[in-house]
Amino acid sequence: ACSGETSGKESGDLSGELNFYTSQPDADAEQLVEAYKEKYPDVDVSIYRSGTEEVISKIQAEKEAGDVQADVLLVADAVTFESLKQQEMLLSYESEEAGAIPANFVDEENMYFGTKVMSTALVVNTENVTDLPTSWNVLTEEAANNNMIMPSPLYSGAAAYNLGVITRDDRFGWDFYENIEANGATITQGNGAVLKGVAAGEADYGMVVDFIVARAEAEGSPVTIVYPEEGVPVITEPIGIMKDAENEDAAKAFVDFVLSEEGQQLAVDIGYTPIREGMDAPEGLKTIDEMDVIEADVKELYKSREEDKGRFNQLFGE
Amino acid sequence: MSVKMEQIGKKFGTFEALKQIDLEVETGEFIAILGPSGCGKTTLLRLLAGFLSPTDGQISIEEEEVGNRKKSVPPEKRNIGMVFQQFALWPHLNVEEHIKFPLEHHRFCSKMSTSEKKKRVEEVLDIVELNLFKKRMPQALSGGQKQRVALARAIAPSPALLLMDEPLSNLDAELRMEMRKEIQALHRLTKATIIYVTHDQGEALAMADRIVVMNKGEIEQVGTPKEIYTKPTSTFVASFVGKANLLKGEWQEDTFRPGLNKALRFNGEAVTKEMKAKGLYPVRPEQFQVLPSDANKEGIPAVITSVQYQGKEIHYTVQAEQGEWTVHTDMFSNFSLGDQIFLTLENSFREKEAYRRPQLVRQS
Amino acid sequence: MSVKMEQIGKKFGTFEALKQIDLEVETGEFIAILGPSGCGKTTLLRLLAGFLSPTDGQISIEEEEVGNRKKSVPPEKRNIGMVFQQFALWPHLNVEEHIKFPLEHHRFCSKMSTSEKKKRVEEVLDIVELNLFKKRMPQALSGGQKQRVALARAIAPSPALLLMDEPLSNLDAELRMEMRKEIQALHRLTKATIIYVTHDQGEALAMADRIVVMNKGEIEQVGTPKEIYTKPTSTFVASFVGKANLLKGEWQEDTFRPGLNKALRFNGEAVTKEMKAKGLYPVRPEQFQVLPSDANKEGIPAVITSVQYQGKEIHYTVQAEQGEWTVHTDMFSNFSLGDQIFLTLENSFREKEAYRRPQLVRQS
Amino acid sequence: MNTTQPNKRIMPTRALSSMFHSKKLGKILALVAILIIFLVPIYRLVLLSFQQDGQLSLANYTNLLMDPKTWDVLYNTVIMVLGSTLIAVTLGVTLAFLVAYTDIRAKKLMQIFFVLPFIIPSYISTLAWTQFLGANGLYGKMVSALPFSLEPINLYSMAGIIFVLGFSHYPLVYLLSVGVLRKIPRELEQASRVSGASAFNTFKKVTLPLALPGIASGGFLAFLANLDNFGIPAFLGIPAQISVLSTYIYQQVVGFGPTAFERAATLSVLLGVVALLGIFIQWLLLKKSKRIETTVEDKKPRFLLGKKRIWIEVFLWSFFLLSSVVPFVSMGMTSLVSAYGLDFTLENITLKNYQYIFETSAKSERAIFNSLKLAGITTLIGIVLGTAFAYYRVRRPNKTNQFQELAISMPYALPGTVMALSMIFAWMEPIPGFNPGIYGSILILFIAYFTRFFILQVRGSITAVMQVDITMEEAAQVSGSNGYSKWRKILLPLLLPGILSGAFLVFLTALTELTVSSLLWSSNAETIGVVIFSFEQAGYSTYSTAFSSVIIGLIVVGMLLLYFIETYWKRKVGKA
Ligand SMILES: Nc1ncnc2c1ncn2[C@@H]1O[C@H](COP(=O)(O)OP(=O)(O)OP(=O)(O)O)[C@@H](O)[C@H]1O
Ligand SMILES: Nc1ncnc2c1ncn2[C@@H]1O[C@H](COP(=O)(O)OP(=O)(O)OP(=O)(O)O)[C@@H](O)[C@H]1O
Ligand SMILES: [Fe+3]
Ligand SMILES: [Mg+2]
Ligand SMILES: [Mg+2]
Repeated sequence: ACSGETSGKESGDLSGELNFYTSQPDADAEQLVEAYKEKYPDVDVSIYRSGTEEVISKIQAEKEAGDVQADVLLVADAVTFESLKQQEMLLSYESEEAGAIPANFVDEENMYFGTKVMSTALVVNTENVTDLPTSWNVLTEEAANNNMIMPSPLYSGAAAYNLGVITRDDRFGWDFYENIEANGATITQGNGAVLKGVAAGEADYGMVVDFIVARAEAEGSPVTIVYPEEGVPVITEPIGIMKDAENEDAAKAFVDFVLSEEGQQLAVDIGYTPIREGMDAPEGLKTIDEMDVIEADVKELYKSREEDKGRFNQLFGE
Repeated sequence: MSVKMEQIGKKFGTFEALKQIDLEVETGEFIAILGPSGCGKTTLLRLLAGFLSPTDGQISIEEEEVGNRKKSVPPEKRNIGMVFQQFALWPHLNVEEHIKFPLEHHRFCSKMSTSEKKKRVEEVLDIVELNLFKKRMPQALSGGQKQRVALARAIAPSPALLLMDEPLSNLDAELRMEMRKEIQALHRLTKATIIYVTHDQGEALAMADRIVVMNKGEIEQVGTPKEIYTKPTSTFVASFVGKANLLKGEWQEDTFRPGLNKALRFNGEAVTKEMKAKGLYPVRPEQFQVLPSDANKEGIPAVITSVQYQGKEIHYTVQAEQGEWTVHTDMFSNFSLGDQIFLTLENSFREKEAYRRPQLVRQS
Repeated sequence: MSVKMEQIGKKFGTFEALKQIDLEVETGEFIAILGPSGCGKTTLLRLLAGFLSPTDGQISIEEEEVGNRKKSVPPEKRNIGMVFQQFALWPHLNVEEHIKFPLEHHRFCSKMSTSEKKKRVEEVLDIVELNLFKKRMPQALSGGQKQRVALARAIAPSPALLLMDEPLSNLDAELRMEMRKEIQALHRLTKATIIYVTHDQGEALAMADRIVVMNKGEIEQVGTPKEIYTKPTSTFVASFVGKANLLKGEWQEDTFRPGLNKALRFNGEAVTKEMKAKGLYPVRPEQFQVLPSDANKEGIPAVITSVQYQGKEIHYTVQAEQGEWTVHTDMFSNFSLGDQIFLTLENSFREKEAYRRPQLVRQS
Repeated sequence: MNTTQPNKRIMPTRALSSMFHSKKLGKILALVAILIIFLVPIYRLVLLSFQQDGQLSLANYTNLLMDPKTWDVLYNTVIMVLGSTLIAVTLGVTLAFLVAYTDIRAKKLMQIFFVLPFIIPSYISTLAWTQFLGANGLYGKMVSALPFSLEPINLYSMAGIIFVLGFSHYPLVYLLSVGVLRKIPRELEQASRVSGASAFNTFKKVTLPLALPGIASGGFLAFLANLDNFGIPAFLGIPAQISVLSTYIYQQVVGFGPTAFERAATLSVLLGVVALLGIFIQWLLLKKSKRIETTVEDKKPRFLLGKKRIWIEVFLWSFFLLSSVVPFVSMGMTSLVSAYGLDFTLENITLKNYQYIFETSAKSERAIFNSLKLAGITTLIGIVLGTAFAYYRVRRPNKTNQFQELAISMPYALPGTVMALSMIFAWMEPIPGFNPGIYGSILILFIAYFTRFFILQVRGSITAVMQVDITMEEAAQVSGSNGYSKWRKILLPLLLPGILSGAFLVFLTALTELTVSSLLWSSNAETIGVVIFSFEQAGYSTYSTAFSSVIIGLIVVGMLLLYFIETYWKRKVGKA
């Protein structure tokens, strides 16, 4: 945070600059910042928005160059945050609002907090598939033979998270991926491409983050989301404060705001499942309580991510 | 290879570069095209080569129509060689490669083995005296050397029709003389038809079987060198090729009475009827006799306006009442700018004698 | 503008294009540089213009050093004009614009108003006879027209030093004569120093105050046209400029006994001591008398190997035992290829008479 | 004489020597500037590749080079780059030849279609191609109509990557060659024809070697573009599990762990080595190329195709249909449906995507404005500096400027992501401990664009300068002109077509740049690329295609406008 004067030490009205780095879609990030600024009009928030991978690379490069510019960070998954935590780049902050968030979505050392729930589920082309599947296993069956798309863990952090979680679940393990591979899965770079592929009818099944499907479906795309009965891996778009944040107070206020009921309602309005307990999910999506969440230990996921990717690469490599 | 041009016209936009050109060239003939700058010589060659299409008329080679308004047989199918006025050397090939190129591609050039090609290249390099330069690139050659490469490239494949556009203009007199001989030897040897553009009438007179004199896009006269030189049918040819001064006056049969000194009489048996019809008497610069003003002899009065030393001769430009004339004398005359002189001819007054008797040996 | 070259050498890689050139040119002089193709004429001009730096020696203009191994005053600061051998016309400017360019930029050209410039352009267009072509682009000009544009561009700003590299090589004889006169007039008028490269010794003899004869990168002789023509100090100059045939034989004071016919005697009062020292007697082509073999007269035996009709003369090449010679006779001689002939000189046998007496008027 | 006037002699010498010094100073300054702008980012990258745990070490290299995967990737990369460059050069030269030399019609109009593949974002053209060739695509339908069966073409393969890359980058070759071809003096070709060479042999032996400056430059740029391209090998290579350097580097960058960056840096250095290969090939070719007599562009056809003309035209327009129109139309169609994947039927067609872009998003306008500004300034500065450098490089070739050219090429060869990260390394604290605020403002984008695209201008200008014979300048100099007037009246008019094609490339690439901007943009400084990228990432394909359509539509309209203005102007001037 190079941005000079931090005048707002007093808890009342905050001011100064705040650098917010995020991988949220543009419009979402803008709404969030607008709402925040209504409360703290003197804080000048700049948004940097890009893919999770790009955001993290940028922060890493900034670190390499000697001065991390980001104050608050909000990106896709916990494992990413875990890596920053391991590199001692995060600030611990005991937010009052964190109490209302399920404990498994809050870091033990209060370095990052989940902000919403985004599950990865099945997407199905409704023009070609009438008989909606119920299980992940459809991907290993005849129906999906050479007829499914999934994002590559090598390129997408969220996909890598899913890979880690699913392979650590006894019901799936690496067998599941081996079967998918044998069944002729197509790998794409990211979630967007999966949705496009299924919507365009290039394949009928896909593995994809839920909210973009709900959105497309609402607009009329011939797709729908299916939550398999075994449960779904969930990423939480955590938020955290960078260690060298120059405008700590404004950053903390920002985190509080995101986790507050007001902030969560905003997420719902945009179309996400809120993480705060006791709130409703938007149309077409399940709430966190309704979902069976497939989980794994974040620390372990972090440690073995490169290994997982390597194994995946070998499996799917020629 | 015989060539025939019928009623050829060529326009660039509205500019008529060639008008109604009729010309037949026999197989093996050596034709020189002579004419002032911009008269259409290059354009004519380019039509023959097939780079341009005529806007009127047709061109046949060996009785076969190769070019008219609509169609044009491409150059490589015409069995020709060409020396370009501006050389057109390839900047990426060295001297040797320039000569080898047509040997490899010319489709009428009998298939040669590699060693034959090599031999031919050496031969041609010898002819143009560039052996020492065979690995040089064009950029590293002098103007004359470039021109010789252009010449070498054209003659290497011994084409049946050789088009040459001022191929010796950048050479010194010595080398030019040698190249002339080489071209003549080549002509004798290969029986190629040669069409040779030059601005140098010495070259044309010396080398050609026939000369085509052009002016402003039209053919003025076609004939053997002797015909062109001694029997010009137009004032243009008389003055351009023979460098003749055209004296105005009156003809009485074979006797001419110059307008500027009616007392004089010139014998004019050898003068063409076209000249007589125009009341002109052509006098070549070296035919004048120059008398100093104090010589008290009769002649046409004139004033020296320019003196050019030429070694064995001195060239004067003189201003007479009828215009500017050129007079050549031997090196021992000694007039200066502004001198008043009188001009006569050797044969004046001697009406009964022949205009000039053939002499076996010159007594200069 | 005075120019001085001291011990100039120029190498291209290992090739020595110029060697130890020493030359002083006075303000207002007209110097012609004459020499065979590839002898270094263009290289010399390019050094003077400042496009090349000498590898040895130095060049001064007006006593000020402008070029040596290390430094080179750029061309635009040298107050020069130049006609390039290959024209170097700008393809995007028309004829008029070519001439206007130096008027606008030449820094030694006195500032002109727009109307003055216009007038000057018209003037120069008149000189080179291109008025009708002033809006033409270079691509649409004939070779000779291009060359005249190059000439016009160089002379337009009346530079103090005018470098011309074969400026008339692409012109016909008529036009060439006119341009010569124009250049001479310009020289008289502007008092510019002119260095004029040519391969045509007629041009050099006619126009220059002094001629520099070069050969293989070296200066062979410097002198007035008369000196060069009549008193060559080297065999090269004798044969290159005077076209002299060099007969080998023995000298006894002023009398020469040719090696091929020891019975003959030639008068040699006018022959330079350098020639005498070498045992040579220079005979210009027109000095020979040609006798047919049946004439039963004494002479040097030779065989005709080439005949070139030249209008007023016929040029023969003959093979004598000592080599090839050139012989010019008037148009009435009538020898053919392969004829056996005998050569003598007018002044042979007449040892007591002067070599040749000046005559006022030539009686050809 | 030499010693009598000491004053007169010393004065100019002194003036000269001081000029000599100031020239030297200028040279040093230029060298330093290039060091800073082009080399510092790369220097940081190289440094990083030699670091492990903050220590200098070769470990990254030994590890990488011992990993067979690296060799796989290198192998793939070389195959991909060579193959696609070959296609790009073949296509580019063929089309340039047809346009420059034959009498096909509507050449001006074609120009627009020539550049489309280059400016349509690669994710769109890739998609269009896959759809076209896919099972339900037009190709499939056409093929099934044939009496015999034809294998459907699988684009998700090395061949597919090569094909799409080649088809996307041939405009680079086309643009840099077409002017060069036109400037080859006709007589040089005629000389070959009278020497008996057929039209084809003439092309091979005379035209091609003489067009080398353009072809080598264009080929070289296509080479680099193929090398650094991420979108196409990602889209087509990921499903086929083909990694090439650009995608593999990305994998490393997004990987975790302390060595991720270092590995990425090391791979980038390897990629730099591959780029060097291209540079050397280019130098070799250019060394062979020779300067020709200077002419202006000769637009009159040299080959009359006669009866074949109509067939060649049919072929050409079908080609445009495939390479330009199909992607463009497919993009347009996507942008018009209300939701992605819906059939393009009347009830699904809507303008709401466009409406969204123009009404709800002030950003779009801002982005267009920003991109125009960035691209415009980059282009202008590029024209001046690029042409100056090109002149110096061609007229006075030496080791220094050879090295400078190499440095200038590198940023274009690196994948956008790496390049952007290097820019952060270099510009956040250009002097350690001092952050001038360049990074974080729009300035960084400008510097990044300049750094990355400068080579496009340099190559365009070098190509142009190589076509101007030195005697053109000499003639100007003896006419008393040097410096400003020589440039304005002689050099610039002769160089203009070449300079403009370089500038055109810089402008278009900068206008639609995506990867670098997506890492370096800052609040309120979003560019066209950033907006497209974020729509795309959020799954709003309909918006992103609508926005892309608007941009490309604007470019096409701009070009059409230029075309009409030019014809109008010509007609007017022609009459006058
Ligand atoms: N760049 C160069 N590299 C190597 N040799 C060169 C170069 N330029 C000229 N030469 C050589 O230097 C010599 C002199 O060349 P120059 O052009 O001065 O000749 P020139 O006297 O003008 O001849 P010409 O009458 O044929 O134009 C020639 O032999 C030529 O081949
Ligand atoms: N492309 C063109 N467009 C317009 N006019 C042209 C074109 N080419 C040549 N001309 C004109 O046609 C006429 C004949 O040109 P050509 O080149 O045939 O002359 P030339 O007889 O070869 O003259 P030179 O002896 O000067 O080379 C000239 O007046 C020239 O200006
Ligand atoms: Fe992501
Ligand atoms: Mg001509
Ligand atoms: Mg020369």
